[in-house]
Amino acid sequence: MTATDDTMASEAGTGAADAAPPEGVTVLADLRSHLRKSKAGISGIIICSLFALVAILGPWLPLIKDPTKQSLPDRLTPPVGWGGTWAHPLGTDQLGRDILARLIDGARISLLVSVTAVIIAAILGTVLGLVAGYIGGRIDTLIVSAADVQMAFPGVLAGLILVAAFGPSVWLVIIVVAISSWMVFTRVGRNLVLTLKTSLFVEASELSGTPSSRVMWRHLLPNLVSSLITLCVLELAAAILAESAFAFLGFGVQPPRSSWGLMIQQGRNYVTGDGWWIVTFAGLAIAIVVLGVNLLSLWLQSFNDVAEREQIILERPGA
Amino acid sequence: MNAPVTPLVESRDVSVHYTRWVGSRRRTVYALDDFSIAVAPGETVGLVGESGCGKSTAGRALLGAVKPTKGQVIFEGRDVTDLSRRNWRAMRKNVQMIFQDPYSALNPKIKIRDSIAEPFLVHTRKRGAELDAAVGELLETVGMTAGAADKYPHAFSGGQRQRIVIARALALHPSFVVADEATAALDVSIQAQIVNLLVELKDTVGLSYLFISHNLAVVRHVSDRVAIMYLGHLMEIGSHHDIYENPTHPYSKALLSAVPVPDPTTRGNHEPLKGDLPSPMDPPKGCRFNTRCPLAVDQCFHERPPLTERSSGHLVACWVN
Amino acid sequence: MLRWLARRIIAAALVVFVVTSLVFVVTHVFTDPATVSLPLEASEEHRAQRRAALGIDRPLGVQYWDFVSGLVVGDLGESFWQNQPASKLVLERLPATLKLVAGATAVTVLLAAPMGMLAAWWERRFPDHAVLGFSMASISAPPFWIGYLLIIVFAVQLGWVPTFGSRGFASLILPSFAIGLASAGRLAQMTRRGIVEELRKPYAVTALSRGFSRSYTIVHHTFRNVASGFVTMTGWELTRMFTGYTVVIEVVFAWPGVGRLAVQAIEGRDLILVQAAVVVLATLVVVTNLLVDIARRMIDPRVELA
Amino acid sequence: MSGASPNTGGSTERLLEVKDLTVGFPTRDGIVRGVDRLTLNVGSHERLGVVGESGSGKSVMGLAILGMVLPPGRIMGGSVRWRGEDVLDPAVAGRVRGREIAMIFQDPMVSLNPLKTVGSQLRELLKRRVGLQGPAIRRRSLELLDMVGIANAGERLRAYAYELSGGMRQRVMIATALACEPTLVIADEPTTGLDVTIQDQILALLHDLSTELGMSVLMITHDLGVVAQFCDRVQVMYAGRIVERAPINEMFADPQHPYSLGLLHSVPRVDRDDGELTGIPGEPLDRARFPPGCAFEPRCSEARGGCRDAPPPLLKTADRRWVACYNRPAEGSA
Repeated sequence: MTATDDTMASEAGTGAADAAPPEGVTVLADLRSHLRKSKAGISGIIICSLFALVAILGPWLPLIKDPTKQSLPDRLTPPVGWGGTWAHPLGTDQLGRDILARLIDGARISLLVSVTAVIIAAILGTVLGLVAGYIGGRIDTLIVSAADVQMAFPGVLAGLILVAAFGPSVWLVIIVVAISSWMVFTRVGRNLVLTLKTSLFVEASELSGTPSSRVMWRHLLPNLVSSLITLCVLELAAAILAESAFAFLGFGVQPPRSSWGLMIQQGRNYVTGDGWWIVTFAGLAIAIVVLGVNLLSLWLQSFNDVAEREQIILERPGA
Repeated sequence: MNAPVTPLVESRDVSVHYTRWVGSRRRTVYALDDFSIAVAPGETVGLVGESGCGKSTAGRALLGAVKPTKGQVIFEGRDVTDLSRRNWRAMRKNVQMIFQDPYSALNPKIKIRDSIAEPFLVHTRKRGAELDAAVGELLETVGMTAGAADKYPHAFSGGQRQRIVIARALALHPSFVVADEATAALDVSIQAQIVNLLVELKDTVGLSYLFISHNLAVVRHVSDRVAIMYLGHLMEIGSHHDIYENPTHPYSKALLSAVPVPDPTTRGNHEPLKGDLPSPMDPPKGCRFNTRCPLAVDQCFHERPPLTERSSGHLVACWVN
Repeated sequence: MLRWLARRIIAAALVVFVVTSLVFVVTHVFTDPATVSLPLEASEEHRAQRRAALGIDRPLGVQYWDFVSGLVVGDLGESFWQNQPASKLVLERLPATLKLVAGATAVTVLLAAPMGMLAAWWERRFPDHAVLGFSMASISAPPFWIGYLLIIVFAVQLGWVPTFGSRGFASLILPSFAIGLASAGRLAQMTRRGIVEELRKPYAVTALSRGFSRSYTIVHHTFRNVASGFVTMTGWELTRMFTGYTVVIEVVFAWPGVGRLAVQAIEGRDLILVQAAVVVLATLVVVTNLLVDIARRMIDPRVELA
Repeated sequence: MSGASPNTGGSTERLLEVKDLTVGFPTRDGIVRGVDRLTLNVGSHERLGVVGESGSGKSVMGLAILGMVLPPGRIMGGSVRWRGEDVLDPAVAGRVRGREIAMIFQDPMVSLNPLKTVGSQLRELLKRRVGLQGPAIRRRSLELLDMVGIANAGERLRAYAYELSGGMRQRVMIATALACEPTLVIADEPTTGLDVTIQDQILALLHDLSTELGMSVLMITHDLGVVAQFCDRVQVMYAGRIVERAPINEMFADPQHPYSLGLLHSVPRVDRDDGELTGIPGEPLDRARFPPGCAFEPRCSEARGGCRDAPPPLLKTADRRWVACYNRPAEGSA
């Protein structure tokens, strides 16, 4: 009898609310257990970490050649398996430069541009969305109109005019990608705030005389975080693609530095003949990294969906 | 009016009208009209009515959360209708609100401690251990353990959350609490616990309540006086006994007979009240109940009946009864 | 409805006005067409001469007034690279771009709608996973790369369609797919999600509980509710096409459209022509958004309330 | 509402027989049972009430009887028989759903298709499920709206759900349920969210219609008042299981399960001043953490050691009375 009571108690104890760790810990644990079951999530995380590692450690990786070193006798060497040698595992380009080395160099630009642009866009967009949604009134109208205008004037269009006016540069690409992405955060943030604003916990806080800044910072922002992180990942994929498109058009990083988009531009004259690997590998690099980011966001979304669904099943069974 | 000598909170002819966009048209919502009520210290006044009757608006107007279009709100003898924002913030210590939905009344992303401590942080200089002690004490007052402070709302059931919400409302020792459908979202077995807690706190902490509810049975259980509203108008107000044993307004009678009693031996033939509730954007002229009233006469369609005293403290707004 | 439409059109016109003014600020305040058109080492005298020729030595206010009044009558300035009115050059290229967008939209809708329905119908079964795989692949690959892959496979290896340029219907096929695949991938997922979500809604559960079959419920009950979202998303994809995809794909396929003109104009340092192309494309985006709003309202009577 | 008309039960035909029905929902903590070994019978011309609080599984039960469970849930066992036929067989379900058993849901605003007019929703039912043609459809639609007490029926046919008031929507919902002249109506919280006076109208309407048309009603509700005023017989659910089953008068006069007793002592009455509400101590169960024994044990004042080992079976204690409690001896065993 005592034995059964003890096992019962410990069983109840592990699951019962009293033993529940603080939410931050449970969310991480939940994420981990959810990740273990998701092939997409695991592949996404592996691809993204590899990409980040290669981009950050690139120049210090052993055996990596100088991405800018030309060698005309070696030009257009095919990759291993198509008649090439391990000296250039992925072959060389039209100037005899090692494609693998150039891909790794390109990863740096890709990571720099996309991450910087998304961080700028996320911070700017979230703050504007928070203010527009919570304060409302004329400020709201102003911010929403600005977002509407931006919607009609996004990405490449803004890029075209800025490049035409100021000439190509990496910083210009960062700015263009950031300004074509901030309003996504503003819109999502604002809509969430409009819903949250009607929550009773916000009204309760206001009724006890809490100042607006504290309401926004302590009550609204923490409730936006999980959606905004998912959105950041999604926008990261868009940013990588945008950077490659700009580089492809010749508006981004300039030679001799390399970028995946630029490699495609430079290799395009060889697609129909003896040099298909330049475009193929550069494009593959973009596609794999973007796929990794997309898989990550797919998994984050499904995690949020599951969490939400179970919240409904478990918390408010009558609802 | 048999209002107590010095009411704690009083509203005098408070009206709240606001405009709302319906499609591309601007419509005025007549949420509350000429609403006068007084709550004495230590008293519980029940405010009952169906959806759109303005009972929540009335509660919020008494708390200063909604600015009256017209009329005055008086707190402890002082006119607080036109207080500036800053002065209202000071007032917040004295008046508090308990909400209907305990699930949305607590921020899911912050700990119980921080939810309850917020009023202290905003209004007092309590910090550190002193603050923790105050939070623990509040939790114990509402029947929770002080250990609850370290958890997030998701660890608690609806009833426990409502206790936490009550603890937060009590933080700064308010004298007047508006309970807006405070038990409506709870299961009956939990509702009873919370009702008992509220009744108990009234004596131990010394509170006055405006108890807003659509549930006439719960109101009967907790209130000293009861007011019945319909479409923004006060229809009848009186003591507990006046309203439940001697309802006079035809609407009060209909409302009371419509409540299903949990006792099959009380089944009888009553005729349900006909018709739908009109929209508060387009209320009927005269008595607002005239579209559904079985006794309505010509006068009811033209002139609004004033609240008149039928016996001591029992006021009814009806031309016929 | 008419009042709403009028309000909506005025708002759209305002957006066009603000966007073009922003463009003006970039092209005339931060820099000017003369500076851009000349090499850095050009002499000051040469610059002044060019400024006078282009009329940018006048006060900014006057230039802005010229710009705005020009806009109203469709005058977007003179391209000195081609020595022709910029608006004429852009309008000549517009049909090619519109043709491309139409082709891409056809690819998008014809692929996305059936794939989305298939995936929803076989929720969590093989077709659902297959459609998800297609979507992930198509939205991850850069469209210009897809363009080259299509060229390598279908033009070079198989020789089914021409490689570059715009020669009849056949040459439209590859660029349309290069643009449309990614849009189709996104739209298919959205359609699937929409249908699956609608099927869980109480009204769909009610329909099922009345004995209607799953297929009948999908087609007759959820369709219109999903359609509104479908139209919105298609509109979104159209704007993406106008503001990005066409530019890149026109370069890949040497397609004589507005986007390629803009890129060529940048290479030719012709700021006026770039400005004209951007203004026209931005206007197309605004018009697309307007049409989407009108379509949504016709599908869903509740939009009025929102 | 007319006076109590307790059905004798024994002499009526058994329409619906549910046996050991179990519905599971997969969650991260394993499979959670929303409904656990549910047994229920509805006879002809009977009004059966199922009463329970949130989380009792009463709404899951309503859909599961029609063989429907919202994903990711699924029916894990048991049987549902309608006049002897297996409703969990999709072929039978397709025939029975809507035509023999119709459901009414809690929130008519979202249970009616927002983009179809009232008329078109009635029309598709009458055409596809009843087989009416041409002008007969409109005639019958008007008749149905008239039956549920909607004035200006012709005009209302052109209205969308969002253009109607709450009470009106629920009347339309009832009209669509009646379209195929079902033998049983399952009403899942049909008056929750409606105002008291409107609830009164809807209950009276359902009562009158069931009498006139000879329909049985399965009323799923959390409101003991609704059960007391409407039903002939009642089953009390707690945490997915039936804990007590009794004719209406017996249940309210002499509840036997400690939970039923506690429930009755929790509800204040509007018609008289009652003493203190005792309530039920503790909190309802988190569905993820069902104990192996009686689910009510943690809140029960009569609990003994044995209550924790296995769930008590639902046993007959007297004529037409069934209780699932170890402390209530079964008939004949005492």
